[in-house]
Amino acid sequence: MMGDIWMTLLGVLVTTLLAFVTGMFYMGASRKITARVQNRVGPPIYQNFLDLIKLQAKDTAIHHGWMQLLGPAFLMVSAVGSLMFIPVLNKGLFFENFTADGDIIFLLYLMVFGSLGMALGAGQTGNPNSAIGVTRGLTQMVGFEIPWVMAIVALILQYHTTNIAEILEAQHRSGVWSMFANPYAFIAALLAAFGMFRYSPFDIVGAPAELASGPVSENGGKFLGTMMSSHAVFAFVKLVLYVDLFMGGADNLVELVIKTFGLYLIPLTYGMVNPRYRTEQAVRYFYGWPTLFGIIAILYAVFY
Amino acid sequence: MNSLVIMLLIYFAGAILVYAANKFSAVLRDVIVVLAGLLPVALFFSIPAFEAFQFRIAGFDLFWDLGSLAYIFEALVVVVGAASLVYAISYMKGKKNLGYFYMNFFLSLGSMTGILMSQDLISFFIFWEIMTWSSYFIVVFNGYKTNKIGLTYIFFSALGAYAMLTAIVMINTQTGSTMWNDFFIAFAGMSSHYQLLISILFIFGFGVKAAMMPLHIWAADAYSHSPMAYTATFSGVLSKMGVYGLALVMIKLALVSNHFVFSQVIAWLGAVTAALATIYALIQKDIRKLLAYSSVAQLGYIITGIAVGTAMSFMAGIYLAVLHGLFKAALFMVAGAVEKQAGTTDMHKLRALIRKMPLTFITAMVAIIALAGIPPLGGFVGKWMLYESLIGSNHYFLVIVIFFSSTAAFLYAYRFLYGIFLGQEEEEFAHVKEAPLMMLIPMLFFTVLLIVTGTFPGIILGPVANAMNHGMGFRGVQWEMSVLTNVYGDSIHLSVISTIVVVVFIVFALFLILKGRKGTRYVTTKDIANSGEPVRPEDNYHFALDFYKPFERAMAPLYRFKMSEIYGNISDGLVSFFQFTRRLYSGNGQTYVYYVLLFIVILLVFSNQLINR
Amino acid sequence: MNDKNSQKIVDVIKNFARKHSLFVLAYGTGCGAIEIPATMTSRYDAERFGIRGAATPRQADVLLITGYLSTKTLKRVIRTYEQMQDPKYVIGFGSCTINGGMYWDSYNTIKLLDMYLPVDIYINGCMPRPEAVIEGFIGLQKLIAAGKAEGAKKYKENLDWYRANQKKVIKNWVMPDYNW
Amino acid sequence: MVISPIHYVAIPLLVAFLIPLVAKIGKNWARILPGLTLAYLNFVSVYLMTKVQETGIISESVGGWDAPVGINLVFSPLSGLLVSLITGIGFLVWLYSYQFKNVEKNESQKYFTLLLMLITGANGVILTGDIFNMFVFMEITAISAYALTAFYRHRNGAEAAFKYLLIGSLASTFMLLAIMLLYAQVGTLNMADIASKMDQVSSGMKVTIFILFLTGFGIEAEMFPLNGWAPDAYTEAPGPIGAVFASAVVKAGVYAMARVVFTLFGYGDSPVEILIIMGVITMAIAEFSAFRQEKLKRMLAYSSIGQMGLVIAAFGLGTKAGVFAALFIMVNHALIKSLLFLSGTYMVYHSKEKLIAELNGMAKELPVTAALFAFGALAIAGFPPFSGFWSKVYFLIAAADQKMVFLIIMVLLVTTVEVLYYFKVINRMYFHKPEMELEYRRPSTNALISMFVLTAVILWISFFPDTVMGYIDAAANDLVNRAGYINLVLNR
Repeated sequence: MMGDIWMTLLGVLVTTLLAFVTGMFYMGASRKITARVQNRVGPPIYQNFLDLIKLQAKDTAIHHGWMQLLGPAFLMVSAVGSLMFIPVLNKGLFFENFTADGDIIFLLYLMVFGSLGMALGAGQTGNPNSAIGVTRGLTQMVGFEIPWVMAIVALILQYHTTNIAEILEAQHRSGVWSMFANPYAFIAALLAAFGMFRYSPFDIVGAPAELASGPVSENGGKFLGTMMSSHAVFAFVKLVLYVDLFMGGADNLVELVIKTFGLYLIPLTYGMVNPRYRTEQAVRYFYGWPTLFGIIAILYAVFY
Repeated sequence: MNSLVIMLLIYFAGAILVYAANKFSAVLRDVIVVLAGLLPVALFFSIPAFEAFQFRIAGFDLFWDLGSLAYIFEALVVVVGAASLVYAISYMKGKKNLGYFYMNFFLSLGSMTGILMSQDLISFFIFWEIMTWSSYFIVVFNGYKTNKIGLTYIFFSALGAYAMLTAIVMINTQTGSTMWNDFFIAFAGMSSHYQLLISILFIFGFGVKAAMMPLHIWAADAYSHSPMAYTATFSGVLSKMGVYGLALVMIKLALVSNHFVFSQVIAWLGAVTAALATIYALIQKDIRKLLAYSSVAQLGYIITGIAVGTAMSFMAGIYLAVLHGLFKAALFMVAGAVEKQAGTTDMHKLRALIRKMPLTFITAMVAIIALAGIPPLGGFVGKWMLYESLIGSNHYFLVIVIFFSSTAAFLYAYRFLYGIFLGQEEEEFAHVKEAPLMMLIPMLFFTVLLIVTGTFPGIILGPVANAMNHGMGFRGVQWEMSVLTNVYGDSIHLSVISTIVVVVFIVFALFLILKGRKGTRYVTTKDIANSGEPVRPEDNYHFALDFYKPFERAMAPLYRFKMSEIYGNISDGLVSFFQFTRRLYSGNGQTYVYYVLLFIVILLVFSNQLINR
Repeated sequence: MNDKNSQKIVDVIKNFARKHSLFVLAYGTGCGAIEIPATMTSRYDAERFGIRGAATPRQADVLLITGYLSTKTLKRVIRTYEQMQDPKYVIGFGSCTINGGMYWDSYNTIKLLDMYLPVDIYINGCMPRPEAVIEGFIGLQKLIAAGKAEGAKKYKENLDWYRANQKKVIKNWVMPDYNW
Repeated sequence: MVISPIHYVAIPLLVAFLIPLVAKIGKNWARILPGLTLAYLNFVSVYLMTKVQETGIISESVGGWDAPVGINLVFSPLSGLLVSLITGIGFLVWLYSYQFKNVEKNESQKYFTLLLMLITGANGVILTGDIFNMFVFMEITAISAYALTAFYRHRNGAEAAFKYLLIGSLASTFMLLAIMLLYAQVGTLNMADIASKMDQVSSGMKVTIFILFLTGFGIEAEMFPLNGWAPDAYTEAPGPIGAVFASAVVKAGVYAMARVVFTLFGYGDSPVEILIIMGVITMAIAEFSAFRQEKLKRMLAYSSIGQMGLVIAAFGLGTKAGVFAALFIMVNHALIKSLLFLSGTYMVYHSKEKLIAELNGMAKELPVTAALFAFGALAIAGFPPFSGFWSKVYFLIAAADQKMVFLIIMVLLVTTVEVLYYFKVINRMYFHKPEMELEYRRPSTNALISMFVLTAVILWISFFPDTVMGYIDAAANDLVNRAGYINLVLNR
């Protein structure tokens, strides 16, 4: 019994660490790739670790109230918490965690928990830019959640389960990844992912020159550092979720890295060649093609 | 004596006593308010089973008994009612006409109890109307500005009530009885015309109180303009009477199973209500109005849940109804506390009260998290069940609409918290103190309740499942204390979820708070990075105006659709028609004589028709 | 393993990280700001040294004074500098920060930046080309690695002197106190 | 002396003419004597009502000549109920007007003479078994009503009275015409006798007579479009007289109409759909007009018309349930509308225009009166648990039994309008700030007592409706049972 708990804890720690390290490297890689696309050398791939250490080593002489202090913690809950309910590998030793205790609808909600907490933290700083950034972010969320949910509903209808592990298993049983079984759902979800990752053209939330980085404009040092790490974990979470839902999961870490990184490249490269949408343009974008694909996906799941 | 009657009597006697006591002393009045508010709570939860009570008046048999579904709503009535009354003591301090206020408050509580215990249609209708006018009198409590709002409310309520009355007399004619049960049994045997007519009338009647889509127009104004102490009950519980009625009618009459179109139309109306009310909630600048629209939206979910009518969606609907009662009561209490302490509820004026009213903020945050349906609080359970049931019963586009409104609900949820508690501090509100203890107690009570229901929804699901198995005609509805299972057999474990969320949160919160704790200190929110320009004391950079302008722009077509304009045109038309009829009475004696002569001439001309009838 | 040694190791790691992760406040104060885009973009690519822009002083490590400072701008610069969190560095950029440069006789620009803010490193030239800018940054990195970039400490210790200088040129001093 | 129905007519008539004489003795006697008379009549009501419960219909022949030949008074449960109602409210109105404006001064003689005459007339209409006699009493009622309308002797009052007179004379013309035609056909004036001989009349003639009666009595019963007189008369007459109009004059008209329809013609033989149609139209138009009124008493007048429309429609249903509902509404309306008139009068006591806008903030100045008015408004709008609700429910059930869904919906829609304008007034009284300076007059003790008595009665009916429903049920049976009435009066 006691051993179980230790094993569980160990699993949690290893998963989190894995997510953190992978996420950080992905972010480093994204900077590197962006630089290469722009014909630059770019920072080393471990640059984000250095940034993180530096940020954690910086003083935080001031805060604007306890909600600001807790804001990044909410973000972490959402990132680490979601990770706990997603099967990282198909049949891993440590990485099942609490997959059986949650399901995908629950995840949808847990994933916005962080944004709301973070928004509260940003709100308390009193910087108008933070609040403006938050409103943009939330508005954009209303946009991309719809195709994303449509894709998920399509999957649920197709596999008659809401449990992610079972969706995975269903894919294995049929031998077809759901991105081929229901391509429309995958397209809708992928287009929604552009908004979810907040690369351009959907990066108006923290537009540096206009909003002074928006919600985080008052947060330096440990706040920014914690947020960065949570972003890293969260990016990994989203990628693993996509891989699980649409690409049949991964049997080992190498496969996982290949699949997630491949997926990660899509919003990244799409963003590199795109300018920035205004918020309402972004929302309209999501209610255009992505939603149409979502509808087709649902109809496809129902009638096919 | 019968315990149901005693509860009823406590409320109605409380109404009279409190009015009388107000003439003598304020302390006595408050004591009576608390006593008459808390006594039914004690009575209700200490009595294991209620006996029925029957008597005869005016040729009608009245039959009172507390059904198992009504039990849930009655629990809500006594708990939220008592909390609102305790809250009201502090909140209403210093206002005039308190005897009048409390009298109507108790009358509405008593009438709600009466509605829930009525097993016959006549007493149901009687209590329904008492509820309507007593709540009306509180809606207009705040003076002449509320005149039009009150009239809108009473107009729609009267329309709804009379629709119900029509249905009741038709039932009486058809079945020769005014008992709910006889009606339920006889309904299947009625002709389809009557089935249709009676169901539509009932749904119309209940839909008004439940603020269903075309009938919701009164709700936002009425909720936001009554005193907040009452709105906690008004929006939290009174609107649930409509839900209760809808639940009875939709499920017991098997409208859902036998009349597919019916359930679809109502479910879609609920969903559209939710969506439209949500997008209107997030452009409000008054927090009371924001909450009022949010209430309408939440009622939309509940209606959808009930109308879809599978076991799980019904459970979700009732669960949400109870939970909405709890968190919306808490939120309206927060609004009341802010109104009382800061003197305004305008989000364009309010600034950063979080450090002034931390406990109020915690209440607001917990209630908002519950409202937004974010785990691990109670609201999530209802949302989860609703989605799972909608997907499970193949309402896949309905679920998208619901999901849209629930996502958009984050927007107003954030705006509520930000608008009151966050942002830049302002001298004007430097004096604001935390709400008085008597207001905090009920608020914190709800906070605890919401946290507990998040992990152990079985507290509510148990009675709901019981009601569904015994009386609502569902079979074998299962429930567990902290496990939810959907139609596919997948389950989520709320205790695990809560543990993880809490543990992770605490770990990182401790990390953030403890790290560099000594070197960190608080600075005012005027001390912000602002391109090097210090914020002067007389300036304030709080962001409140046009908060969701991007959203408004993106959703511009939806905002163009205004129900109130349609109703405005109708009412203008009616008023001019009334003016025309008034003109018929010209005041000229000759005209009147013409009328008389015209009348008799016409009748004589058509007398052949009269013979041959 | 005593405290002193472990502290040393930690310091080395910290300084290494600081050295390779310089967030520059994107705050163009003077005409020299025009050189910054060139420094950051493809041709000279400062990011390979870990130098990148930061939007607000809360997140930034380096304050780059790009050229002349009018007294009006100085006020904002001081405020911005004070809002940055320790450790923080100032780079004086171009001749104007050293001696006023071509504005040596102007009535409303300051001549010697070091009188008002603790400059860690100067970059000579008018304008200094991106190569020079990068060299300046590398110089700063060396200082950091050696633990010698202590401008902030100097500022804190000699705050009165700096304040007196600042108040001398800024007549309407309405700023909050520097208190961290 | 044996107590008999004739007292209802004879004693007030006698006292009415005695008043000027008595006034010579002492001025106050002119005010006290009517009260004593009405009190006695109430006693008579109690006595006869108990008696009629025991022994059935009391038919009294005047001057020893039996029915068809002589004039007879019929005290049935129906007429007894209405007569008791009228005398009861008459007494309360007397109590109320004991100290009222001009009534306190010399005018009291005229006022009470006319009041007693009016009550005599109304009682007579209801009690008499003779159609011509009914016409005569109707004239007495009407003429005293004209005079009371013009009681204040100012311009508007005179105008209103003149309009009333104009249309009232049309009413008497048509009534008389109808009676003439009827007499020519059947050769008798006794209603029971006519009823038994109605078969002899050709159907064309029957319809003509019916239409003439309908017009004649419809004018008194405020049926649209014959009710042009009513709003003006209610508005210009002294306040308490409004209550008398609503409870006596109109009730007499409606009773007469119902008698004609149910007894003279027999329900099945007369074209009664017209009653339902006209009733609903009356109600709708009246309530719609009331919504836009600016004067309080005018609004109450329209509301009164609306209620009468409901009553006419209920009679038109023709079933026992319908008649029962109609009578129940009549009772409730008489009581509640009286309360509204009595309390409303004090709220616009000194006002020239008597605008509703002047009621703003009235609850602060006259809390009791305002509360009573609000109570009355709730009750008449049919809000449960007050008495108006019970009668409305019975009406709806009666309509539903006849499968008249459209009627139900119409009535309820119109009631919604009624609810709205009453609540508008309540809002003004309680929640508005006064816009203009007004002089207030607190109700005198006697006025308060009479209002409280009315309130108590209404509350009693609200919570113990069974106590009155027995009487109303008997009355309804009486009206529907045509053969029984004929047999009893003609001693068959």
